[in-house]
Amino acid sequence: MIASHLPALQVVVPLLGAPFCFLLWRSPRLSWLLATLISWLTFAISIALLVTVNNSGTIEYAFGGWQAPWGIEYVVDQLNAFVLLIVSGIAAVVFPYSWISVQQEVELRQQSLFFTSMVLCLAGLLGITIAGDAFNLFVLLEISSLSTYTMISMGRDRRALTASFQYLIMGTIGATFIIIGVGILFMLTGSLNMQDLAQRIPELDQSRALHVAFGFLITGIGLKLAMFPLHLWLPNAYAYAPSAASAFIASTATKVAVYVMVRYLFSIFGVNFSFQTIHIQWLFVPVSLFAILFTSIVALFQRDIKRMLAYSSVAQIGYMLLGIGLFNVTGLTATLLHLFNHALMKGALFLAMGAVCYRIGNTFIDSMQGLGKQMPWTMAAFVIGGLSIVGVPLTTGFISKWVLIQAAVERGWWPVIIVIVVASLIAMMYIWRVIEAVYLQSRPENAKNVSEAPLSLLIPVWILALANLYFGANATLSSELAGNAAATLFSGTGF
Amino acid sequence: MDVVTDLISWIFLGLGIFLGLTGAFGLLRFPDFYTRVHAASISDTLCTACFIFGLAFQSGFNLVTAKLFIILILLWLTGPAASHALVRAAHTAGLKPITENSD
Amino acid sequence: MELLVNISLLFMLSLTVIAVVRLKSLFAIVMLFGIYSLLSAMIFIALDAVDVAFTEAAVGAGISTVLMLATLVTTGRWEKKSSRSSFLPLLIVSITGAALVWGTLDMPEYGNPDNPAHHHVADRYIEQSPEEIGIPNMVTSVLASYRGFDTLGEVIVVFTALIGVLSLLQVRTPPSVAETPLRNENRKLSRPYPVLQVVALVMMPFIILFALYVQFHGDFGPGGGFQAGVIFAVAFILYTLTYGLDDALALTPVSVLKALAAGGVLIYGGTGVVSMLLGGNFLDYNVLSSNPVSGQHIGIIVIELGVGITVASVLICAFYAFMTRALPDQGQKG
Amino acid sequence: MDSFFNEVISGALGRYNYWVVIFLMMSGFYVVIGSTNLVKKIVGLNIFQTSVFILYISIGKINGGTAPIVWANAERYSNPLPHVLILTAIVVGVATTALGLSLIMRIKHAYNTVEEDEILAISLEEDEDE
Repeated sequence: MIASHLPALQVVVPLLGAPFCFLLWRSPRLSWLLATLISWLTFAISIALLVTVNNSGTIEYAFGGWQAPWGIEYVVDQLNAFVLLIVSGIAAVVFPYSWISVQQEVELRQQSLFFTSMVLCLAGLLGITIAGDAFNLFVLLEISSLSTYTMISMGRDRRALTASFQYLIMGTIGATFIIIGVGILFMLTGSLNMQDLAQRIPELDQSRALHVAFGFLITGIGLKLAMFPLHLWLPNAYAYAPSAASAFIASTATKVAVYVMVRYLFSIFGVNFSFQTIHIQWLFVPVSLFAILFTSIVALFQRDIKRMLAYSSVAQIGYMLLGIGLFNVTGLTATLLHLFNHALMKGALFLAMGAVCYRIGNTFIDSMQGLGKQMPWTMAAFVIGGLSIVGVPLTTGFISKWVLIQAAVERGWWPVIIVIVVASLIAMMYIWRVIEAVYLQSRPENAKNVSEAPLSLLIPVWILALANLYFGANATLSSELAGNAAATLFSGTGF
Repeated sequence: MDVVTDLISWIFLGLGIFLGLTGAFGLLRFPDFYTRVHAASISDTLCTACFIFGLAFQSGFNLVTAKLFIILILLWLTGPAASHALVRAAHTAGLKPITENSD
Repeated sequence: MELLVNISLLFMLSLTVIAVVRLKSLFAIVMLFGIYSLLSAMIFIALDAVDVAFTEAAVGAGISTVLMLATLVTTGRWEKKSSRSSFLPLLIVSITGAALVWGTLDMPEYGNPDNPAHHHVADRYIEQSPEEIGIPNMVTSVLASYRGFDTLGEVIVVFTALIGVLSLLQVRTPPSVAETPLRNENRKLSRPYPVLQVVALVMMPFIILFALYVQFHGDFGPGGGFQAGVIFAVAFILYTLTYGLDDALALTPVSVLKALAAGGVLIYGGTGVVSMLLGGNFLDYNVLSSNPVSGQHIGIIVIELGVGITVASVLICAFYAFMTRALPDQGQKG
Repeated sequence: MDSFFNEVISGALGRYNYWVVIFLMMSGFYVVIGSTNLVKKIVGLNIFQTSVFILYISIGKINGGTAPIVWANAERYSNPLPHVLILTAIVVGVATTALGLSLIMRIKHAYNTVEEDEILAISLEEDEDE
């Protein structure tokens, strides 16, 4: 019986777990325990869903027993089962980690609120991924956004407040653009269900209103996924949020937004409309190439490593959009692979920074000098994550870049390959700056001596670091999942 | 509808419009805050009453009339109380009314 | 006639918006926003959306404006002149607007009964919901049953906002009665605002009665959990404004409000879980009773109750938090 | 020529509602991105969203329709679906507003100003100090 309700439970468990977390406000420890339990439960559910989808195909779940398009429907196919796995997997690693980190970075009064927000954010992100209804997606998007703003604002620095406000304004503009787009689609088709929209949109092919809806949706989603140049909210938000929140948001939120973009481009508007009528690739390719180079260079000049990682995230989003823009199955496979791989590497890096922050109180490159001897395990994990960002063979970053380059070769777009290689060199430079400071310089005299981070921080960091190595060495599983999903999307029978 | 009730209704409505306009003119033309509030609030109370009587005659005697009178009671309670709060706040904030000697 | 009403309302809306763009006094801007909300509520009535009008009037013109005013108490009421050029924003806005206008040129005509929007999904709601759900208000049917999961999401959004507000602004703990017997004694003797307090006290039971009416009459007329929750909250906002935050906090302790906010969500979600346990899908009310239609009735009443409880307690709690920040030493003045 | 004008007029009558709403939306949007005062930004955001609500409700309107509540004399009802969506959106809007305003209060406390320019200047100084 439970098996048939899995798609609903995937979202309902965290959604209804959150009020319980909140009710435990007197004891942050209990609400953290509950949050962790919820994250593991959702991870288990997402694995079960992935297995079911691979065995028996797409699952549909009608809320309230009302068949789509009259009711709200959840649809799980290979693509979003994969994304669900990423989101809940990262949550299952970050939530246990958060306890100690939050102890130090968040006021006692706010701690249980922080865990509640995290659970709500998880529920929202999972809901966005699984939703088969365009308006329901908006509602869950707002759940995840509002809880993200809350988490960011809990950072200790006062700039966390302004970062959160800036994100709130841009995020809400994005969400409003999305509802304008959905509204126009509804006006033209009379439906809100994604599958239904996908069937009815091709009939409207040349409608101008459809073009406008497309524009609004892409801009709105672009704001949410920090598509260059709409990324201005992202660096501050990631830099000033509490470490656990940065790690969680950085490795999941933008991925989910990329998923939504892929869903709209390929499944709802359809390959023909997005790429042959609108030619979205001529927007994505130049913008993402510029974004990759520009933000990588900006990352070079950051003193705060969290901020540096945030800029690098914008560049990585560029890679994902580039994969979409290459407009072939290999390119899309690269995007989806990078979705997975980037979640692993950014998760590992931000968690390592959280451990550093736990010991020395900040993440500035000068305060980290000589830390390699005092926190060897943390810094080793950081190095693995960093190598993965650069794209060194045997790490996950290499796999996705390799597939991306293959896609560019298929297209014959050599300049793209040059940009990828140059950007990887820049990435090597900014990661090297950290490695140099940490390993080659000695600890300044006046800096306090610190010891290795506690195990409860180290274990999650290393789980992700090892995952980077494992999926770098043995990419069969992830590339198979990504490849299948990409092939389905291109065949036009998406869903 | 009966011509007489219609006529009465329109007399009330017309009176309401007249009072409402008077209040609006007062609001614009009077010299200071207190006299303006005075103009707006006094004419408002009677103006809404006239409207509601007029509408009551339009609707005839049924549930709607009862609801209209409940609205009237509500407005009579809240309108003056709101004006009172406004004036009181202005007074507490130190706004002086214009008096004969104030110039 | 309808056209005339519509056009004049749109004209007034435009004037309000132009004033908002041009004015520098934040107080005036906030009041104009209240007016804007009220005008749009009137437009919603002209466009047959009575439920929406009700909500917009209560939420936009009521709660949002009150919260904005509370914010102005701390932030000051004048916008400073900015040296920033307004060229780029103007450009972005013009392009976006032009794109939209270009898109309208082949949009389905406004008000045409043959528009595709009315003939795919909506037909069924209009034709069959009275039999399938058994209540006359189709908006409530769609809101609570066909698209019940959206509404659960929306309740959670409200709950999420509470989490955010509470984490940013702490609600003051009121001095206990035992600590300040003298102050309480004094206050009983001298009511600081006698007229307002008496009026507020007279109004409160009626406001609450009205809230309950809206809550339980939502199946038959405009209304439902949201509107009722907002009206219920307004009663306590009125009380706070006239009697002071400390008295209000004594009347409705924050811990109770927090528990209620979570409880409302759980009532709603719990209904879904129960329907799951009884063999239906999540939020399938048909299985709640042997007769599907009465099952729908039970389900809708219960979830609307959950919505009302959460919305009311979240808004009251948020208002307390705002007041704590806006009037930090109000308690001493008493 | 006459028929052309007729077409233009009927086209305009069928769309004037959308155009005014677009004007309202864009004014709200302009207030959000054009003004530097944070409170005014939030007001602009609300106006932007409220105008989008009017757009949705306009989509749902049917000429000659009545409010979608079963009623013996009704000939046809307006489309209830946009009403439901907007009820949801209004509540989402007030949630965002409440959160935004509480952020503003905290920002005022932390920076002693709610003007974006001044906050930016202070932040830049801080960035350099670090």
